[in-house]
Amino acid sequence: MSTRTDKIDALAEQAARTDSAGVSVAAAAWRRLRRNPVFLFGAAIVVAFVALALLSPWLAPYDPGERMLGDQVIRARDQIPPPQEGHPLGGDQVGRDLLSRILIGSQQTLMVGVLATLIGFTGGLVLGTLAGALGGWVDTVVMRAVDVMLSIPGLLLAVSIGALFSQPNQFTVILAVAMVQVPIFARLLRGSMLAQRHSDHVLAARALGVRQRAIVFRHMLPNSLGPVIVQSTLVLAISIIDAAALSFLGLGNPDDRIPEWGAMLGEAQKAIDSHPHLAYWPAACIIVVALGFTLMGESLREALDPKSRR
Amino acid sequence: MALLEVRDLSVVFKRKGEEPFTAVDGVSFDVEPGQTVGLVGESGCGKSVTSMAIMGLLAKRGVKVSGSAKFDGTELLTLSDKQMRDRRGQELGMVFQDPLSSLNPVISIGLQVAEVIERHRGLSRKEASVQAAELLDKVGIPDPKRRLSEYPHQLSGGMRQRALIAIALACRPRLLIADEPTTALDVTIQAQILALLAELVKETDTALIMITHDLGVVAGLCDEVNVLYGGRVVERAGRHDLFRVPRHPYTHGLLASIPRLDAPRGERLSPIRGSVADNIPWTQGCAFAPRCPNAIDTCVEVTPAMEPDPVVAGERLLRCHNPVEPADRVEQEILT
Amino acid sequence: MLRYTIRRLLQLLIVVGVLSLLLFAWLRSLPGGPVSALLGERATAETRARLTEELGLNDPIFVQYIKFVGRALSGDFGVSTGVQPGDPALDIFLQRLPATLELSILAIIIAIAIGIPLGYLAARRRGSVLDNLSVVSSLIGVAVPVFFLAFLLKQVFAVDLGWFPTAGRQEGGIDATRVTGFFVLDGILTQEWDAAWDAFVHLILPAVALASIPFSVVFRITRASVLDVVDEDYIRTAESKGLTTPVIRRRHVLRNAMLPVVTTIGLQTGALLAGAVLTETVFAFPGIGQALAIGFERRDYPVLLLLILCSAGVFVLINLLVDLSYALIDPRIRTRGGGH
Amino acid sequence: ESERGDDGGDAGGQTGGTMTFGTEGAPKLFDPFYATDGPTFRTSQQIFEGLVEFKPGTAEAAPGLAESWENSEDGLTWTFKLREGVKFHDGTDFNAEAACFNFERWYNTTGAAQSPAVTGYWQDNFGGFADKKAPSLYESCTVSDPTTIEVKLTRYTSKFPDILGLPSWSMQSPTALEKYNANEVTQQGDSFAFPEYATEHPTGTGPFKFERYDEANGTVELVRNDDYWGEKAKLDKLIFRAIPDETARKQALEAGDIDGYDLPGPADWQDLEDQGFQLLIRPAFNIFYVGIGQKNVPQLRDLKVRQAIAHAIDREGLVQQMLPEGAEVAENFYPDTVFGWTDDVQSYDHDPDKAKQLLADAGAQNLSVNFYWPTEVTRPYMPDPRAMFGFIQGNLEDVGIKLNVVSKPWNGGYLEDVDQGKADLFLLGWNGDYNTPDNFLGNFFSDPNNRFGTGNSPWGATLSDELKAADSEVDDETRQGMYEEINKKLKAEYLPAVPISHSPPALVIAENVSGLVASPLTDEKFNTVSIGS
Amino acid sequence: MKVHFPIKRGVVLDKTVGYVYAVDGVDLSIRQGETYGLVGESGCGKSTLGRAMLKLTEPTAGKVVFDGVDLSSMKGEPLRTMRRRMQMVFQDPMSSLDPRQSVESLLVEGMRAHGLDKGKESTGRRLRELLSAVGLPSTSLRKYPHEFSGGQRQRIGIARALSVEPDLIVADEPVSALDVSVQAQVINLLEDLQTEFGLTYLVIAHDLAVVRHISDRVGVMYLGGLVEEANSDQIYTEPLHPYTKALMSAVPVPDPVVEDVRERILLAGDLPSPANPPTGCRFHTRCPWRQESRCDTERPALRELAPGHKVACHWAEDIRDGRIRAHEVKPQLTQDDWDTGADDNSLAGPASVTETLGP
Ligand SMILES: Nc1ncnc2c1ncn2[C@@H]1O[C@H](COP(=O)(O)OP(=O)(O)OP(=O)(O)O)[C@@H](O)[C@H]1O
Ligand SMILES: Nc1ncnc2c1ncn2[C@@H]1O[C@H](COP(=O)(O)OP(=O)(O)OP(=O)(O)O)[C@@H](O)[C@H]1O
Ligand SMILES: [Mg+2]
Ligand SMILES: [Mg+2]
Repeated sequence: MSTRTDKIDALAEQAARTDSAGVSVAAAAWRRLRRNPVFLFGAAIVVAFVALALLSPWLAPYDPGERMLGDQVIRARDQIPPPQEGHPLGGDQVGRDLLSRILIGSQQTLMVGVLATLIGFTGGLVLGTLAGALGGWVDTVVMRAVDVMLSIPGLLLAVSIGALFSQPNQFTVILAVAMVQVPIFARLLRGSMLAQRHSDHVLAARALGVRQRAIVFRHMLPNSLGPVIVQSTLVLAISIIDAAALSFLGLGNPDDRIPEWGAMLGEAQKAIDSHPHLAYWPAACIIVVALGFTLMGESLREALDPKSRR
Repeated sequence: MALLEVRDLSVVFKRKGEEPFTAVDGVSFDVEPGQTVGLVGESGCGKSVTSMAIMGLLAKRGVKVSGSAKFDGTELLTLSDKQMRDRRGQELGMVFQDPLSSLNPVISIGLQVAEVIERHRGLSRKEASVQAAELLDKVGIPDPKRRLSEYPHQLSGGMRQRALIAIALACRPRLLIADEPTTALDVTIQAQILALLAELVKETDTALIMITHDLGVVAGLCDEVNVLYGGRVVERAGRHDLFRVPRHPYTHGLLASIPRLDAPRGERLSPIRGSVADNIPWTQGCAFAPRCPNAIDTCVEVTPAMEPDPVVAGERLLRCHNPVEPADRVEQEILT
Repeated sequence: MLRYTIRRLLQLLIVVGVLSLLLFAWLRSLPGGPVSALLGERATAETRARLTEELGLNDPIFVQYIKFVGRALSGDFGVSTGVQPGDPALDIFLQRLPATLELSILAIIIAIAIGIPLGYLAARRRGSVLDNLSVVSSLIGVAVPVFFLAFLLKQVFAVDLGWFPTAGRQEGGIDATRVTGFFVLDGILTQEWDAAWDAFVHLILPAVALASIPFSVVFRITRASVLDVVDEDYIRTAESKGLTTPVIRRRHVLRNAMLPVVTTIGLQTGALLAGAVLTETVFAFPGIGQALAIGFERRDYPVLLLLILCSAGVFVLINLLVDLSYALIDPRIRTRGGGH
Repeated sequence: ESERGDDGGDAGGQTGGTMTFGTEGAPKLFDPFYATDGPTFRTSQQIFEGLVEFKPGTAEAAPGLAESWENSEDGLTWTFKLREGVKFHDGTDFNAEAACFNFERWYNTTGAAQSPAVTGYWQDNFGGFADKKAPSLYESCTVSDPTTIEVKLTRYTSKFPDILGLPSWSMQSPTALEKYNANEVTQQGDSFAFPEYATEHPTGTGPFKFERYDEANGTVELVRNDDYWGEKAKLDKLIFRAIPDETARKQALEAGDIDGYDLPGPADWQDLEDQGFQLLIRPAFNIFYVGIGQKNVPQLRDLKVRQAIAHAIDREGLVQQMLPEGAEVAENFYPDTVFGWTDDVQSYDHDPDKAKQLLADAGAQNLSVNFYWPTEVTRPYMPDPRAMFGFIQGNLEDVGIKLNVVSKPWNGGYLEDVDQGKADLFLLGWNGDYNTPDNFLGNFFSDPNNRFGTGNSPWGATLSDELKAADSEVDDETRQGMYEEINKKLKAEYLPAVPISHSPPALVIAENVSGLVASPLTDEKFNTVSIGS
Repeated sequence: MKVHFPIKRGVVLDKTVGYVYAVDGVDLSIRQGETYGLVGESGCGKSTLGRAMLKLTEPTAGKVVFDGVDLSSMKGEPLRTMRRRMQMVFQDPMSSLDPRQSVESLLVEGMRAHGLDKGKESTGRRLRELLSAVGLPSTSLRKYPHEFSGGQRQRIGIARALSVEPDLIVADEPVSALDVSVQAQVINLLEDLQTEFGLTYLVIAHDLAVVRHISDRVGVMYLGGLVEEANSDQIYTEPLHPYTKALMSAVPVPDPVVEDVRERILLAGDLPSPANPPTGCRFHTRCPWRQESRCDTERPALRELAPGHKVACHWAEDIRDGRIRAHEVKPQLTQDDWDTGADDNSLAGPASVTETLGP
């Protein structure tokens, strides 16, 4: 338990140290990032993906939930609609237009990623701020709870949470994936906050007689967000992959009229040898998007790492 | 012939996508056997880079070293990596500023001292350990046998610095470079270390390059002092000459900035205005010009050369168009 | 050290205790559960009610928990209702633990065997093609969903090429003697070489799939920490001693760089033990992960409860071991003595 | 079409060899009396035999360990003539003594084993136990002579003696039962622990003997019983290997790791055949229906509304697109091989307009109901719940019914909610155990307090009575009439659910396997199976 | 005044098993308008004392009376209001300025907290005044700390302290992080401001020369305790405590003539751990004048030897009058673990959090 938590703490502290150089660090980091091909590549993927998700309702030729090619489906013969006029990728197992599903699927995937990250982030923010700002027994209680959560390996926790909703749906998936991130965010934030709490500039504000609330929200919190934001980028990728894993285990959103890549992949694996393209498309999308966020997050982290700045 | 002859040493850092940065710019000086030469200057003036260039410790990539550094007649800058390794630790020793980070945290002190003996004197590990214990004893580490098996974090700051000195002196190098060896230490400890260094150097007739920003340290230790500013030596003189009659406005300014323990109180300090950030590039004149009280028009037009000081006697080199009149200082001295 | 260990073990107990209460309450508050699992679609409202009463599921949760703890303390964690119906949950755990251990250990070995040398090389040649390629491939390793990778591996190497078996731990036809539950080890101990080989071959594909994430983590940590260490002051000191490059690399760079790698390896092992859910499912590998997956699907609460608890426990325990071993290899901690 | 099977199908087959068969799970235990799960029955079918067996490939009762039987006039006393010279695997003789020992064992069950979770089949088929807390169908078993027994029942039921063909009523060795404490079932926490007999020493008379169960590897090994009284098994060894994931089963077969597996997904059928595997399609002996719960939404008690639902569903399309080859649209609540089936029932064509009209007539244009469908499950009658649900959902929405979709895991609330009448519409079905109408209809409707909430309609009780009466009717012809009548009324007047389809489950085996006869009851015996090289 | 930091350790619940005696029984008073200088080696408790005086660290025992008001029992809002009158300047000019705040908001913050910003205009005027007082251009307001040099940052820090018009400023090593040339600028500035605003200073530094230069009175600390206090001339001309003597002799003077003739008192060994301070006189382990009796058993109190000159040494008079001679001291081993605790994190961190958490 402590190794993992220690690591998070170390990272938080490291980042807090970085942040004392503040804006200049961010500016310098940005200058370096702008020229970093890895970051640019990741960012390009992410931008393209977000654009796709936003524009997909106009890009997608058909309603992704409508079984318009249903008559061409014969499950018994494993027949699905082949690529044809107007349906360049053909249909899926029950005759819905695959292209439309892939395109619209980006929305759900983006939503899963963004919402899960937001929830994780917010949860972590609240807990971490409470613990970091108030200290004392609040800190102890919150951190004990966080430690208990951290003592369950991430995916297992997500799967457990996902499996234990009596009625799984899109939101429970998001929640399951997000919950795993809450303790990490909380710990990360609290670590930075704690480092901030003893930092000179916070001490200076206290000496000035600035009110506690203002110190927390004006000084400690903004300066602690760096590592949390980097983490968010990585969490985006993780949530997308985790959500796919949940779908694969059958714990995803059961309503498949609204397409989601993870669920599509999970579903398509059953017929991977006869219709591999059903799996390859969503798999490729997930991999590319996750890679995009990961590349971006990793280069962001590296850019903000004081050690890499020599 | 001097033991070490540094001529026109320049170090340029060139990073991809960034402007090349000249950290050391045509530095020359000599070190005789048994002599202690000081390099002083404020943070960032290129002291450490100079020493690292001499030791061949700068990274190969992104760094351009030019000029010459002859050690006992051998050009160090063009030696192969292998040849340089044979000299480092053997003939050239170095002590670094931060004694904690300069010692490997997971290797025992004993091994860290012994490995250099092992490497250069071809002794077995056992023999080297015996030698190491002796060395530790010599640099004043109590109970040296026990310390051999301890790790850096178990020693206090002063002890660590002593261990580093032991490592540097293990093979009785002919030249020792000490890069701010006492900056991280408290005054009382600093005094111990400086005394130790002086004693060891004297005992072994080792030449010492003392790098520091503390003029006080230089005053007590060095035979000759080089004052660096912005990567160039701006003034060189024997220590007595330098402190008695500082000629370069920068040297003069530094001395005037320091509150002296032995001076009467109440006197205002006269600091140099501005800060190092206000430099202009050497190519456009004198880098110190913007901060210089003596600056004249030529200072921002013509780059001053390092020339023997025409006014004051003694072996002094100066890089200034309009040096401080010696009288000023002397007068001051008389007045007080 | 001892005090520290005891303290951590106590913490472990507390974690497990709290977790068991939370899990228990949660599992019990869910619909379905043992009754549905036991009766299936034959159930009627009446048999359902009868069984609920018989199983004591109408008691207040707290009472049920106390009973559970009482039984658990005597080693009885209930009987599986879905994974291996009728088997005591504890047996299922003990039976499957070796399988998962075997698999995780091989996966970690693979990850280490590739990750560390490659990480070291990449760091040495920072910025080279090799470096960039391996960094990007390690990131891809994280981005590819494990189950998909497992699937592809299986499809290509087992189904299409037929080089490896597709599923399970051992062919049914092999008459292997079970000693420790580690099939490969058993085969070696009993000198049933065919059984050992067969079990080993079964491990390869799942282990490779499972190794993808630990590999990329180990690789990147190795690379990062070698890069860090190379820039440390003490490396400069070592250089200034004129030590030869191999000595510097071995004694100074690697020894320090390995410290964080060791932690990582431990953490990854811990995560693998419980994180093999996906891979084990794809390869029908009868380990903890598969039991968890089936347990979730079939709402096998006793097994889920025990497995999640034990996984968390094992995870925490491994972390403790990592910490302790860390203390052994890092003199800064080892020689500090006393507590933290 | 491939030439599968034909060349491997020579009746003699060769002896020897090992066959590995993939199953979806490991058996829970090996004592069929306590079993409720498929993997256990599959194994016990090879080890055990009952007095009555089903004719291979059909659901018809046929002589098993009893060579013949007859019924008394009043239908209450059954006399079984037992096969001679049969021995259990442990050497114990099978005789009248042993047979009655088994009956008495079942009847005298006590303690934890009385739980519906343990002896659910007994309670479904025979009712209560010797302690008479609930009425029992069974009264006594007496040994008339070493090869004859007389079984007395408390009432007549059409199910008897077919039910004796169920694997649960297999004959087990009295010696072994006693030696290994077969009756010591205990409740442990939420579940039950079974005695040594059930986990390690199943002893029957069948063509295969239990060899071992490698729990760590999920494999059960059976070996040939060389002393079998009938046609001896051809295989030396039969291994059942648990591979829970369906795709993994398929890949294992493709890679040659196993020689066959049960219940390939319909979508894989074509692919498996194309790869040269033999696909054995069982006659469909099941029913899939869309249940209508009348408990909560009053409008659903209106026949017109239920009829509208029936008309809205495109059963033909569903069968065509979603179900395997050989699936049929269901007109009755059970397949046509079962007694009392009739095609003279009201049929509901796919007719959205009519459905809308009916809804309008009933004043239920804005009918809004919840619609339950199960996740994390496939059943032989419902190979892909998600797709099937999607199809029906589309149909119902097309006629303007507002659906509030509820999906729950099969064991995680779905069955519970459905049983408690929370679902207005739901997907469910039934796999037949034996060939009597009561096995289907009786299970569905004889208790008016059922998942359809028929008790909420006046005819609910009537239907219940009608079913009971039919079941107790001794005369076959009269009984047939009664069931036909019920079937007609069920469709025309009651319509408590919309029967959708009967879909055939399949088995797949490798090319070199022969002699396996697919059974509609999915209880294939492997003694006829041989494996080539 | 005492500040003891608990050392916590325990199996289940932490219990305090010892204390770091950071500040252990210090009495001092600062007169209005004077500059009091505090010197001592690193870790001797100077900062802790400074902070405790401002109640930024809770003292374990003792009290602080500021302008007749006892601060020790003060809490919450009254304390916050009181803070206006006592300010602090920190050692590291970078880390003591919030990097995300512009100079303007840094300066306004304190004024706002005490209701001193009355209207845009007056505040603006006040800000310009402040900047000119510390010698910064008024264009600085919109800039961020990182855009300034070290000396300028320190000026911002001083301006911030001044913004609430305090009476007392505690300056904790205000010039240690600066280059010598800049250091002098800041020292001059501090002096100018004192004259201009009639401030009272407590200046903490480890550089004896700086302290002596700036202060009216100097206190020398050793291992949590005050060992000598005198006005700054006395401390140079007549150091009474052996430690002060040694300290004085250790400070290098930038004059070769002086250096060559100076007699050095070299102390043996290092500063002992404040978690486990020596018994009796804290300095006895390194003291060249240590005597057989009293030194290691009895803790000397601060005694006034001459007017305004206090010293905590049993033998001060004897040493002064040469009755006791210095002798050689064998360095004692000091267990130095305590001050390396902070270096734990030098173990290389993870490449990212996610990585440590695995699949
Ligand atoms: N590896 C490097 N890459 C780029 N610039 C460097 C590098 N190393 C040093 N410099 C720059 O070279 C200049 C001289 O650095 P150097 O370390 O020699 O200063 P210094 O005089 O030793 O200062 P200090 O007293 O702070 O140690 C500085 O401006 C520094 O930023
Ligand atoms: N919050 C704390 N908890 C525990 N120990 C502390 C704490 N703050 C300071 N200390 C310890 O108290 C002692 C005195 O610390 P302090 O910072 O006051 O010294 P200092 O004289 O200011 O040193 P420096 O010159 O290095 O700033 C040190 O040993 C330090 O380790
Ligand atoms: Mg330097
Ligand atoms: Mg301090």
